[in-house]
Amino acid sequence: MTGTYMPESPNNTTFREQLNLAQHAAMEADKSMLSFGLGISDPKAIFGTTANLAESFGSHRVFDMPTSENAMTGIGIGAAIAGSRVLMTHQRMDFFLLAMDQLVNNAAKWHYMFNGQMKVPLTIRLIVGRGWGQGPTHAQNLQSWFAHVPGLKVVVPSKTDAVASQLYSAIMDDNPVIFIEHRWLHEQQCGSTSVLPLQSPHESVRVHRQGADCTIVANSFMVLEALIAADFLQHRGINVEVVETVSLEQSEWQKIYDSVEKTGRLLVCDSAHGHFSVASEVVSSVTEQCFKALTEAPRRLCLPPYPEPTSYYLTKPFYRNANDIVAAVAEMMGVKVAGGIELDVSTPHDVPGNWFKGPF
Amino acid sequence: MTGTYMPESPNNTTFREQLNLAQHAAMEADKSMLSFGLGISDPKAIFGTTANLAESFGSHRVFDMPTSENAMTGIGIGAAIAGSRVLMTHQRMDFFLLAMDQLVNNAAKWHYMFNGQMKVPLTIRLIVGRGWGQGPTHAQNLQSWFAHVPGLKVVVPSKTDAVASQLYSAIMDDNPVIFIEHRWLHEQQCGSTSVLPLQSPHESVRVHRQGADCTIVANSFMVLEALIAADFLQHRGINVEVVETVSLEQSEWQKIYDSVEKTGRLLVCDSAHGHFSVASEVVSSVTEQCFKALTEAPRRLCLPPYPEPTSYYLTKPFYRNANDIVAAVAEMMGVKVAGGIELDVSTPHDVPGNWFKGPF
Amino acid sequence: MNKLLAYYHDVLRIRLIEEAIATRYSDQQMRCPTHLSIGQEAAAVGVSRSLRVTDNVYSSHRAHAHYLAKGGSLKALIAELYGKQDGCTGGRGGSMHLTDLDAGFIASTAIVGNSIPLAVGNALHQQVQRLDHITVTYFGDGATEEGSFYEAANFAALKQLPVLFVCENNRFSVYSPMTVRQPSGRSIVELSRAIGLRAEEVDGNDVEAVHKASETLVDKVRKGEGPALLECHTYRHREHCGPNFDDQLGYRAPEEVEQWMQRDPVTQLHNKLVSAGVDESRLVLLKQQIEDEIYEAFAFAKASSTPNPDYNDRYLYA
Amino acid sequence: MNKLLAYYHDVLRIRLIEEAIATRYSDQQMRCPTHLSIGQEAAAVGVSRSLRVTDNVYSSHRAHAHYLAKGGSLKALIAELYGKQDGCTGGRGGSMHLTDLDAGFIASTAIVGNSIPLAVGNALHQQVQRLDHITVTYFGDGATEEGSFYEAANFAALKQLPVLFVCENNRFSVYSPMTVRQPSGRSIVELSRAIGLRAEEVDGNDVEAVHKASETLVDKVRKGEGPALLECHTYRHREHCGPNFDDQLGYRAPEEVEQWMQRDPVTQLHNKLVSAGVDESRLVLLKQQIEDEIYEAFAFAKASSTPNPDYNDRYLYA
Ligand SMILES: Cc1ncc(C[n+]2csc(CCOP(=O)(O)OP(=O)(O)O)c2C)c(N)n1
Ligand SMILES: Cc1ncc(C[n+]2csc(CCOP(=O)(O)OP(=O)(O)O)c2C)c(N)n1
Ligand SMILES: [Mg+2]
Ligand SMILES: [Mg+2]
Repeated sequence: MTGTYMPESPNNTTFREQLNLAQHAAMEADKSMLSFGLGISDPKAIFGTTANLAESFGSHRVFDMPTSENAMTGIGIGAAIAGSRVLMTHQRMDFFLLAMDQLVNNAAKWHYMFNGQMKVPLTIRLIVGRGWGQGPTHAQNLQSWFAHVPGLKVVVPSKTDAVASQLYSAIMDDNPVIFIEHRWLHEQQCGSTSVLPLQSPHESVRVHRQGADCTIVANSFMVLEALIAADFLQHRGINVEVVETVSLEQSEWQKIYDSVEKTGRLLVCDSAHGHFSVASEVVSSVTEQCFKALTEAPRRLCLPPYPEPTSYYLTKPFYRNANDIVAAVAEMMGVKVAGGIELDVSTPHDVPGNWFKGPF
Repeated sequence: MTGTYMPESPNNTTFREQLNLAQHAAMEADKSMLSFGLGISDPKAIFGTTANLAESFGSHRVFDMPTSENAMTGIGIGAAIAGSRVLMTHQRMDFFLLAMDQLVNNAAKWHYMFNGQMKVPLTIRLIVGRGWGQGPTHAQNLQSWFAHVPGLKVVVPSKTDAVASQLYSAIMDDNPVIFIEHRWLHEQQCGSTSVLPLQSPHESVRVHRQGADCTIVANSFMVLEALIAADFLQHRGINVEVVETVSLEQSEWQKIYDSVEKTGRLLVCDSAHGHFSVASEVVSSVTEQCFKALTEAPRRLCLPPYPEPTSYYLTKPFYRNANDIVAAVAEMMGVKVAGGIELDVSTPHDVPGNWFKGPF
Repeated sequence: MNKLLAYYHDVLRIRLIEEAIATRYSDQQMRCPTHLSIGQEAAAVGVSRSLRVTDNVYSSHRAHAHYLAKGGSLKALIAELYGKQDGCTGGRGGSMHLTDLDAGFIASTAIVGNSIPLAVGNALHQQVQRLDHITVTYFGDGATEEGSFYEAANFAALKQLPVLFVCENNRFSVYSPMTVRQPSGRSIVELSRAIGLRAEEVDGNDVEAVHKASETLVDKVRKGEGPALLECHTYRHREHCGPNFDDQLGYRAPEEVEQWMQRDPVTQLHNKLVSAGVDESRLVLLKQQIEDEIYEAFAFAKASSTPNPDYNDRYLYA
Repeated sequence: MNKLLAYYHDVLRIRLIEEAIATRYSDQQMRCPTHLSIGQEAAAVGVSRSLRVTDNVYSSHRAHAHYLAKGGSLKALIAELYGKQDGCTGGRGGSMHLTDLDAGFIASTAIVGNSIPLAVGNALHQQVQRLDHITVTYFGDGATEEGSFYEAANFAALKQLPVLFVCENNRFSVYSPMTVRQPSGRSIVELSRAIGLRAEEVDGNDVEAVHKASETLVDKVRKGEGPALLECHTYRHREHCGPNFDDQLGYRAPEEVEQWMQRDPVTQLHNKLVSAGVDESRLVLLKQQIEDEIYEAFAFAKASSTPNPDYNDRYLYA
């Protein structure tokens, strides 16, 4: 592969590098593939995730675009229908609101309404912002919108070991796939796990941690918070099962139901607003499927029902973190858990790490 | 009031007439009010609902518009911020997908992100199509999208007696309100109930019928189906409570919880797709609030997870009707209900009544 | 003369098909919103005669003429209107979602303006793959008010894509005249030029003029000289959606209607042929042949089996 | 001379404010995406000098200059960047969502192109209510690629609304040059004329020229002669978002940068004043006064109390 980030040891790799690698591999594997988006080939290369793609594959296949989100989405769909494999990238999901007509009225329905005669191999990367004053219009995660529309697939990565294979399989999927990336994950190291091969079969649900006391269902950045909470709880004798919804497709959630059948308790950690949401669907699907097994009312930990304010001082209580998860689990278990997780006080609450210096 | 439909006896009035009446009254009451939409002043007057408005109030206040849904929504928002009260109308919700950026990034957040200094008194009427080949892109109801966005109010009328007061209070509300009208309701007679005064206080939840055996939560056209089913079930000794969610705002749903506390059973009839939906929210809110009271797993009766096909032959099983409700309730009660409701076989399944001759 | 006859055949064929649909629509067996092309046939015929089978077409809600002129199957169209298994989408899409891939007619869509970007994307594929094919996108005057037209045209001009935009300006969007939608003095052609398209306008009821103008533009588009737009001035005879005449509603000036009716493309061609000395009997025969074809198509559609709703969940995903 | 001095004061004031923000940004206490107007001050000043307090302004993500030139409170701006209670939105909106209703600066928004329709709606209200006020909407060259610009301009022209579109063409959208976004030969002015706007272009770094051009247009707009557009050719000196210079990244030709730096509005005015014989000491004094004002504003912002997140759910609904 040309021009790809290739870390010396796979464990040293980051989420961002893995995203880049998947794109290089896909462009290489399918010569019909096109990739475009605002700033995709500029010096910042979408937080580094699209680095070297234009250089490696040429500006006829990888290109920047006018600020025309609606038509450009239609153009991506039209090219995909014609036989190109298409990847589009948006620096923020919020900008993509301009393109809902193309996405919902065309992409999602095309294969269906033309009776299977055409298909739309299109993947759309949408990046969700958070903190550093992203504010009301640069931090939205409308994942439940996409999940509600028949004909769209929604994939929400969270871990560096799987993200390359998840993006690769999204791109190679012959259906429109919405790929929702949280900005705070980009520098996440792979850690001790090894990277999954690009062509690994797609797992809709990943069970990251086994436990008999409570099922925590999470996605995106909340998976990381859930794993921290799980660690802490384990040292207090509470074993939670951490289950990730990689695909927002409730017919593929059997592993969640299996888990709740075992634990009898459900806590859903959604990275979006909680009302009329993905969390609502998890709670209702589980309630329908596992009613007898549930020993407690399921709970949701989600964003409050107002927009992200911009100010540092106002965002403090906006996002749920590992301590909130610990508290919720303790309440559900009817136990007191002493102390709290010592958060890294050297990092302000509105940045993912000290590497982040703003402004975007 | 000038030029309004004024039925001789209020009981003779239709949903359409009541919508028209509310608009005349609002235009009269607030001289700053503007109203626009494609075809609003054309000979068909949005299925008659906007008849005589332009004639009565002038083309500077009531006007047709270019086919520019996105900017026109922004223009409505801008006029509302400036001090006009604004009503927009779209013949199909599907067309309004072009305007999600304006709705979500501007209208919904304006009052919040400018810290209460401005407000957006804007109501958007969205008509949901069904049958007669409306098909994949003329029959969508994305009500859960709007309900998921903080800052929007969503009002879904179903009955002729209340619709005028519901539209009137939506218009007079100083917040953006999405008003979702089902096309099949337009010719609904008021029947024996009397019309509520225009200025009646808004009821978020209406309990149409009391019953101790099962709570049916429905909105829009499904309220009518639920009432037919309830009648039938009563004659079989099963008493269901029919509760309507007029507002899609779960913090205002106490009456639903009260009902389920009494009945222990919940059937949700959603007029949209069931996954990641309003039905999901009803089920999860009820499960969280009434966990102990629930004796059975709640159920959802919704549209299947694929688009409405166009053909008469294909839509037959697409919509849920009163018989489906009867069957679901019977199953939840663990009883057999003999026979079925005799549907009016003189009316084809894809039209609301024989008055409907197509094509739109 | 042969050329005139060929035009006449194509235009008349679409006219007779649309009239047959109109006549039978009130039987209530074609249960979907249907936008007839009656009065606007010349644009479709003129443009299509400049195209190859391998060229691709996208269209809007009013697509019958474009579909037929490009060679779309008549039987599959009629069966589609009847919601039958043999319809071009098996009954899923109806009149507003036509397709015939063999004929190069990719698709029509029901949302105003939203197939224009698809067509431009199709042309992008053609350019990147260095195909010798071009794309045509048909739409109405109303569609030029959508940002999707503007954004798509900008990108087509930026990349010099092989796409021909064909705007059938029939003066109306449903019942709404230009005066409530576009500023006075608006020229769609000048606007398109300012966006960066090569643009021409033509009498859209004169099939020969349309053919000539589109041939010139198609030639340049195919040579890689960039995208172009052809505005065809025309008029619809009947109501916006549905089978009837609706001038009793008074939304169009009777003189305007009258004037356009005199410019009816079928009548014009008929008169030209007669003036050129073609025997009436030849025209009658030609009409009879078309009517036979139409009769067969309706018979086919009615005999076609009804699609099975048990398979409604098929093809949600590829 | 007094006029020149007044221009100089306004332009320099914005420059010094923006530079002060840039200097302090790395303290990491202004924690929000911030798009500086450095290099583009003349457009805001020239246009604002043609406006009345009762006229209204909308702007985009790069709004500081427009807000300040219209008379927006400096203290409220700086406090907003610090996320404080006394910020113009109490910390909710940050740099990209400014407002000062007393000054007639209605709002800026963060989504490219999406405040343009709002401004047109504001003008619709002004027209229907027969107010003697006009609306200005500022946006960049990139925003003209959005359908929202096109659709809004069409409606403004259709209704002859009292709105002035001001496009600051700084050649870039983030790092993207015109060549990847708009066809070669594109003229925003000609495009706007084809849409139906009265349109002019001007050297956006020449505050006098901007003032003159905008005065003429504003006059016509106010008289009800319809909407207009003014394109101001200009350049941003620093990175798209954030406080730094970024020309080391190589996305702009050094000669181009150099050339534009020589046309810096502040330097130009300074040189003009010196040539006109204004005493340097007078200019130093003027600068000192501005710096005092800025010092105070920062002191005010830092001293302002922090907003209370317990009230985060306020003002969700009116
Ligand atoms: C986005 C959108 N808005 C509105 C409609 C309703 N509608 C269907 S056809 C039509 C008229 C469009 O006019 P034009 O583009 O001139 O085409 P014509 O019908 O005249 O051929 C309208 C407004 C729609 N289908 N989609
Ligand atoms: C709809 C949308 N797309 C993309 C962005 C990201 N973005 C922010 S500013 C900007 C550049 C816009 O360029 P221009 O309009 O010329 O303004 P300038 O920054 O040059 O002043 C972009 C692409 C956005 N905020 N909104
Ligand atoms: Mg038209
Ligand atoms: Mg710019």
